[in-house]
Amino acid sequence: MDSKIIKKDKLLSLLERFIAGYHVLAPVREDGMLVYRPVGIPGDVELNPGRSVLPPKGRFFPQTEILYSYRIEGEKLTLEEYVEEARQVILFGVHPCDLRSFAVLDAVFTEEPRDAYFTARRNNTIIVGVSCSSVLPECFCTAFGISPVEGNGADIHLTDIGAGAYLVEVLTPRGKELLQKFDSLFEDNVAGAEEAKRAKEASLIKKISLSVKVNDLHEKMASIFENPYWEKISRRCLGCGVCTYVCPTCHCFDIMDDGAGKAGERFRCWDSCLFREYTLHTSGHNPRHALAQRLRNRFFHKLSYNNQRYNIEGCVGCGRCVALCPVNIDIREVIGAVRGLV
Amino acid sequence: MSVNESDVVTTAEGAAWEPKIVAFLCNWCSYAGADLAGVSRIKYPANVRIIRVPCSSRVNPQFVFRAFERGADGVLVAGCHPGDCHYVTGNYYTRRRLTLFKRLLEYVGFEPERFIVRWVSASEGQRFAETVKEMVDGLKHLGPQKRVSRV
Amino acid sequence: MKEITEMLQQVAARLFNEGLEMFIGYESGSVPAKARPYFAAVQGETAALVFNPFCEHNLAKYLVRFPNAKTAVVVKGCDAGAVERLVKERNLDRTRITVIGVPCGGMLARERVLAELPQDGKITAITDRRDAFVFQTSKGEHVLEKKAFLLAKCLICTQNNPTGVDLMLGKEAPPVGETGKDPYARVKEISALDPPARAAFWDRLMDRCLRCYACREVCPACSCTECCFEQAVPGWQQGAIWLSKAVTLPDNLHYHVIRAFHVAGRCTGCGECERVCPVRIPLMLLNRKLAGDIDELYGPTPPDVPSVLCTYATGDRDEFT
Amino acid sequence: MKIGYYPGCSLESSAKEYDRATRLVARHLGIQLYDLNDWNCCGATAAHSTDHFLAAALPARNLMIAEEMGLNVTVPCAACYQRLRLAHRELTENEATAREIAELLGRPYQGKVRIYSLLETIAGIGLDQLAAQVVRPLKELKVACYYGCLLVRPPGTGCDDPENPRLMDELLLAAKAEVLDWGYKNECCGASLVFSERRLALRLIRNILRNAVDAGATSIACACPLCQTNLDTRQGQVNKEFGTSFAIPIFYFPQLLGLAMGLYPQDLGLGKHFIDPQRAIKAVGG
Amino acid sequence: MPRIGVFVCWCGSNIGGVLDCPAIAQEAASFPGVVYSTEYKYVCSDPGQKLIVDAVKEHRLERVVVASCSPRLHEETFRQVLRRSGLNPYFFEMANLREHCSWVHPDTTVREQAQRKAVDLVRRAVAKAARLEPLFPGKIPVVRRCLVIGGGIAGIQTALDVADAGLEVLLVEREPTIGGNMVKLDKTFPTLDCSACISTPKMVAVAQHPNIRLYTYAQVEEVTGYIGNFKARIRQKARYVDHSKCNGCGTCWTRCPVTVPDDFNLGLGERGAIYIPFPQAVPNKPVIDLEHCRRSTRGKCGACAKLCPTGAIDYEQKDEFVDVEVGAIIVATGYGLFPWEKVYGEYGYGRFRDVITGLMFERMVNASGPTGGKIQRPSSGKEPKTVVFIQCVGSRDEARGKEYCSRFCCMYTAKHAHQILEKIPGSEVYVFYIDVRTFGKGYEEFYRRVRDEGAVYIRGRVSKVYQDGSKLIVRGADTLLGEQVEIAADMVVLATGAVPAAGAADVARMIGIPQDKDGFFQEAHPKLRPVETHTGGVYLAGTCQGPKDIPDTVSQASGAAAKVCGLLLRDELETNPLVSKVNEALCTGCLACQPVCPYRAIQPVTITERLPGQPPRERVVARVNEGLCQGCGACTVACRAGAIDLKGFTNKQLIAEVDALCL
Repeated sequence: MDSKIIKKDKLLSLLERFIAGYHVLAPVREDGMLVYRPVGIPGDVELNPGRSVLPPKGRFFPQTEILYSYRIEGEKLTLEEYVEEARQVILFGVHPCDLRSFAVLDAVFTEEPRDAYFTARRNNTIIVGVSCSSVLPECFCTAFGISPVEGNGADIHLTDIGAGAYLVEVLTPRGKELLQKFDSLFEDNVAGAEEAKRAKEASLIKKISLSVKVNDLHEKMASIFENPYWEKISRRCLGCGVCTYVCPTCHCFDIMDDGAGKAGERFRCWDSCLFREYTLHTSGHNPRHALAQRLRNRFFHKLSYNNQRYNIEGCVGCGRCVALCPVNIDIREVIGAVRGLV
Repeated sequence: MSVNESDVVTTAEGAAWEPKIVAFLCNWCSYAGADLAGVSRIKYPANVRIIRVPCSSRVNPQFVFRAFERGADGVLVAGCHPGDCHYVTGNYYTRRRLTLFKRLLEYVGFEPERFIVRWVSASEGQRFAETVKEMVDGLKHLGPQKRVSRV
Repeated sequence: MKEITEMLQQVAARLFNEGLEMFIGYESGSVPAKARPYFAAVQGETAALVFNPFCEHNLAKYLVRFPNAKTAVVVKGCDAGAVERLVKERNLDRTRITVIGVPCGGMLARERVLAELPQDGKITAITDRRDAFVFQTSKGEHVLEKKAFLLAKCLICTQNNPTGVDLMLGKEAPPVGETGKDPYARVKEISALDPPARAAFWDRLMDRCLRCYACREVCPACSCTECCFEQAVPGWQQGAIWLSKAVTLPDNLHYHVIRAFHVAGRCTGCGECERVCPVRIPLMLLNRKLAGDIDELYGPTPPDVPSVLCTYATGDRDEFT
Repeated sequence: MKIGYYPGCSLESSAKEYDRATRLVARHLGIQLYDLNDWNCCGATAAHSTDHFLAAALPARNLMIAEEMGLNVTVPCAACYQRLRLAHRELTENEATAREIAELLGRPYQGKVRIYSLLETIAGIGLDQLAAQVVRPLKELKVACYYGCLLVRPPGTGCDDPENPRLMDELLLAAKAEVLDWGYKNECCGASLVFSERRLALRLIRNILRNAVDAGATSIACACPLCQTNLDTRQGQVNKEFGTSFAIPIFYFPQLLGLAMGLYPQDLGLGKHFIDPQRAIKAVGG
Repeated sequence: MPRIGVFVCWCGSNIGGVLDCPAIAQEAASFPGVVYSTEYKYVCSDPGQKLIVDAVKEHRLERVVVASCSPRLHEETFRQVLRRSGLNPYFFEMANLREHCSWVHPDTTVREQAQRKAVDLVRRAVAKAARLEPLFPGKIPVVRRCLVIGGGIAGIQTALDVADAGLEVLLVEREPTIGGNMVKLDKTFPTLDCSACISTPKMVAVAQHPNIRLYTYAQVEEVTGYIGNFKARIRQKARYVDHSKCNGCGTCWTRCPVTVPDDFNLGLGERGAIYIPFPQAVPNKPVIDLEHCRRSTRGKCGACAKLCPTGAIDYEQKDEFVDVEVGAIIVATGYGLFPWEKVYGEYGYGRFRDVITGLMFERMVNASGPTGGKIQRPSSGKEPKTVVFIQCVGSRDEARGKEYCSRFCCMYTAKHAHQILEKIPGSEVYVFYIDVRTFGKGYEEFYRRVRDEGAVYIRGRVSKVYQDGSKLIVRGADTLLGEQVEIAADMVVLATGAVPAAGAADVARMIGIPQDKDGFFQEAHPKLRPVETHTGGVYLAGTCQGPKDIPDTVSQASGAAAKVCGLLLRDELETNPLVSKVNEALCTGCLACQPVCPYRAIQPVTITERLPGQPPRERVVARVNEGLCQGCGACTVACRAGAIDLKGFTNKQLIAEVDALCL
């Protein structure tokens, strides 16, 4: 669709207008980490953010979410459901890998049977993507065919093309509708912007040190299900939930009730397949009693099951799990190892 | 401490807000002390709700936190005076546990008045009543405990 | 560092000859300036063992996973207490464990090191020069002053040579902690705030806890077979569990306050909880608070008592009268 | 051994010989005494019976001086010793007083100073060490060790068992004296009551002297300027009042230790007594 | 969820006059699980109880909540009602609306708040009731045998009483003879009976009783087990005389060439190395004091062995151990004397031979004592003319001695004063006292009599005793006259206070009973359970519990015996079901719970655990001995994993209570 140019100072004005009219979630720096927070001041927003500690999936799939509450009065039972009402939220500053993750989540939540809670939030959100400006040692998005400068999945996508200017790509009608209101802030696309973007892409891709091939992996993995490799790699695994919670595509949840007396609520919250009680049956039996089984499950899910089930890769190469795993379990190494085993 | 007119917090319904105190009392001393307050008709504020435990050493700090999570404004734990424990040594453990726990709670931002531990013997009905009074006064001054309340 | 690495490899090889079944040490990580736990199960796997200033992990808790095997483990000064604690609480059979001590010149903060080293330089060797680590890289030599690059916990370290080990490698390391640093300085600062400010300080931190339980899983004092916080209750009694699975500020605070209380007097101060936290919650501020209070109120706990809360003195300070 | 030395007012005047003997004996035993700089009166008698605050503040200043000098302090006078010990206790136990005094004197007292009586200081070098220095054993000296009341009381503050003190006995035993067991070791000498309640005080002095003599003593050793003065200078008055005939020399214990160590009697101030000690000195070959 | 019934009690106007009981009952009907809710005037009355029984049947109730008074009052009553209704008695919970609500919030101004509170209290009880589990008291068989530790008058009396009831008794005494302190006394106050004359027949009765097994010169070394089923190990110290052969002829002890100070006579007399403590000792057979025996010190003698007509001397005898099982234990270890020599410098720290204790005086004045009953100064053997008694030596002295009153000193001092005045014509007696306490029957009369006989009582303390020539100068204060007093005495007798017998702390540790701040054994309740301890099956008799005179000691001894008979004459014991239990799957075996248990009820056991995918593994877990556990719950909090729970006060129940109260 359209593409325009916006100068950095104008970008701040744009953010200011966003904030005035919308609920804006954007990356800010907190104790040295990048996190998505509701913002009130444009200056707080990181315009070239880098990798956030948590992916922005929480906007659509919060860690804890009340589904409904109930109340009993006499014989009467009242239920109140908490599907987000229409409201306009701008999710600002999403990188291409995380943009891809939305497609992965959509496959899970918005296909039939549709998840009303997720879908409502998804529909209420305008996404502003931003191209990467640097590559971290753990990044490997290109393995999944993702370009660090492409905004697929965003409504609007920004790319810093240097000299204080951003290339603005309007990718959806919704994006267009949004920007129309602030037309005065933009300049027309200039020659060389697209070239600058490509150059940037090339330089970024060059920096991605590790390249792994994944697209045929899911077919091959079945044969190594029982391989002792899984036990070996699980030896150092702590069994914590870091990798799953920082993963932009992990989407497991548990549903619990919290009630006392005649009222209460049902909520859902993230769960992790690394946790012992994730597969624990009421009987006490646990089909994945060993950590190796649980860790194996996670990698099978990322590299095989997701593709089989939804026809889209379950990993986007964001590198968060690699960076944050306390014991350096590196999915890129796993991919390499798996390839060597089959 | 008295409460100024301006300090009075009101609830949504407009009634004056009254603090809610959950009290864990050991069966042999403090619960009996509270019974004695009753037998002696010593009046005290109706803000306290009592849970009977065999010994103050049965009180898990998690119960205390639970009460705050459920919206209690204050929590009281009362047991026999050290040396007088029905179970010989229980309250010595209570003392260590809850000293550390109270200090920890205060460290993470709870006001000291929120969590009180007192030794109340079976003959100290008056002391029990006074403890409740003091607590209610202190809590009224602080206002409702909203910080960790999930209600 | 090279000497220690070589010694480790030699010792591991010797132990396997003597019937060892598992050697727990470190290997190089998948990214620069990183090490990670390593498990050698046979003689042929010992060559990967390393020791360098990125071996920050406390390996002691891994021992619990091999209850029936003859196991050796590498410990630094700050890790040794964890082995002792696990043995004391019957999680380990000390007789089947060989504890191998390494002298520690302090562990480096990876982020700061990477920022200092040239981006595409490959680290070829690291030498400990008492006040600094010298990095040989493909782009030249870099001297990293310890004062500026060590982990915060190393700067207040008082125990960089392990005790209670079966085998000590290399020479005793000179102290790394800066003298005169008060380990409780930050605790005191927080304590000096008024309650609302203290609450605000903690709320901001606790609010971002993910409850990934990395702090618990890595903690050598969190040695329960099943943590009380993972005990689920089915059916209509679902509410009657210790802690809701919901990740909310009250629940997060509950989790961390109680976890700190559960390890009170048992925490060995290794700081692993803080290291593994993906959202950088300074958890040692809780543990240190308790350690300080315990020290002030009760002094050292006799060695035959499981923890400070399993004993008492009739004359203990009474703040409840 | 280095230690601060607080002589106190009496040792600059009426009890000069005590001071002199102390310094000589200390030097002989290798104890280095450092006089506290610009010390002041401990407030005994006058201050402590009239003003509680002053009673702590006066000795406090001396303690602060010692603390600044980085020294512990030894005190020969029993009254000074007690005042300093009590002030130390007040300053370390009573925060309010400590604060007030710190304000008044412009500096805090950290409580680091340990206060020793001269008895403790000398005993501190070891009885064997002391015995090794003895060249003139006091074999013929039948001595009753008199501690008085201030040195050992109140319990917990004194330098020895309040009811049966033994320190001086041990020191003089090390000097080979014949030390007697008697009943008035720690009785009051009447102190300054000799001025206001003369007869009462004389009776107290008489009792002490009588008990010592009955026990077989030919001399009395003491560790307090006021006790020595009362027992020494009032014997005549006692004799007159009660028709007795006491003539028993009253020594400061370092004088006797000095004798045993072979120091010159004259240097030890042994010529300054009312009751002539010559016979006793002769008896030990001095 | 179980079916719960709620019964709100008016307690006449006690509750009903303040709270709206029908409204409470109505509100309670809507609580989760409640299927029936009603109110009644007096639920504890006969018709009230019937109401419950009927409702349980009619509404198929599974749990019952009564909202009335304190459970401390009526919990047991209602549990019995449930039993009658066919329900497990522990399916019951109470809400305390009277003591904790209506009585303390009676004002009309707080009516609404009180009403809300009452509803909350009932909600709590319902929440707990919903989570109650059936509990069953265990039954344990009882060993019909009683162990008595200590053979003084308390132990003797209690042993005789228990044995007379037909139960077996093991009496253990560490000295070579039973009799204790009482048998050392000359006369008893105020009747001046001969102490030995009344106690020695009892000693003989013990020795001859068919139900009593006597272990003298023996000590209990270890006690394990619990009420009804204790195991004890007794060490029989070697006597070096085979009592099965010895006929007590006395040849040996009269001919032993050694003389040592005689401890029975507190050093006032002498005995041989082979000896009986006193002529009427039971058993009347000797022991050899190897420490002083010439054969052992010098390697040769053997006179006793040569002289013994029955060949009973056995120098090679060794300590022996006897393991016994008993159902109850009575501790009667008695008292010792306050170590005044270590504390009271003003009385000369024991340096003056003529300063003696009251007990020494007893031996001295006793016709069978070392002086043959002649009162004499130990220093010279001369008869004292002036005797000073000092009271409260160690007693009632917070600073250096004990805070408590030793109770019997005032009276024995009066007795001693009387004996001096009676036996030594022209003698003078002075008694320094703080207060004279004559609490018993005939005691005050006796005290007056002694004063009338000429004893001079001076109210005040003695500041100093010192030797002056052959005299002891006693200086003290007369606080009534406000004067100093000085008395030149020939002898000073100190009324030394009573302290727990040496080794009491070891006994306490061994059996697991607490001591009070002074080391006396702690009774279960100072007023209402003075002979019981907090440890089931362990009872106290005599001065080991606190100073007391002979009649009080004997009374308590009989009391303890009655308790033991009540216990042991049953076939079985019911155990308290409110005890802790370990979930072994959760237990990590860290044993943090073990040291916090005051009853030593938690012990490690090794179990074999089978986990999926792992070979079977042996590991240690904690286990609660339900016979020992008293249900305090201290262990439950020590357990981080929540592996130990307390039945009747479970974590689940308590959490539910918190939740219910906070609604």
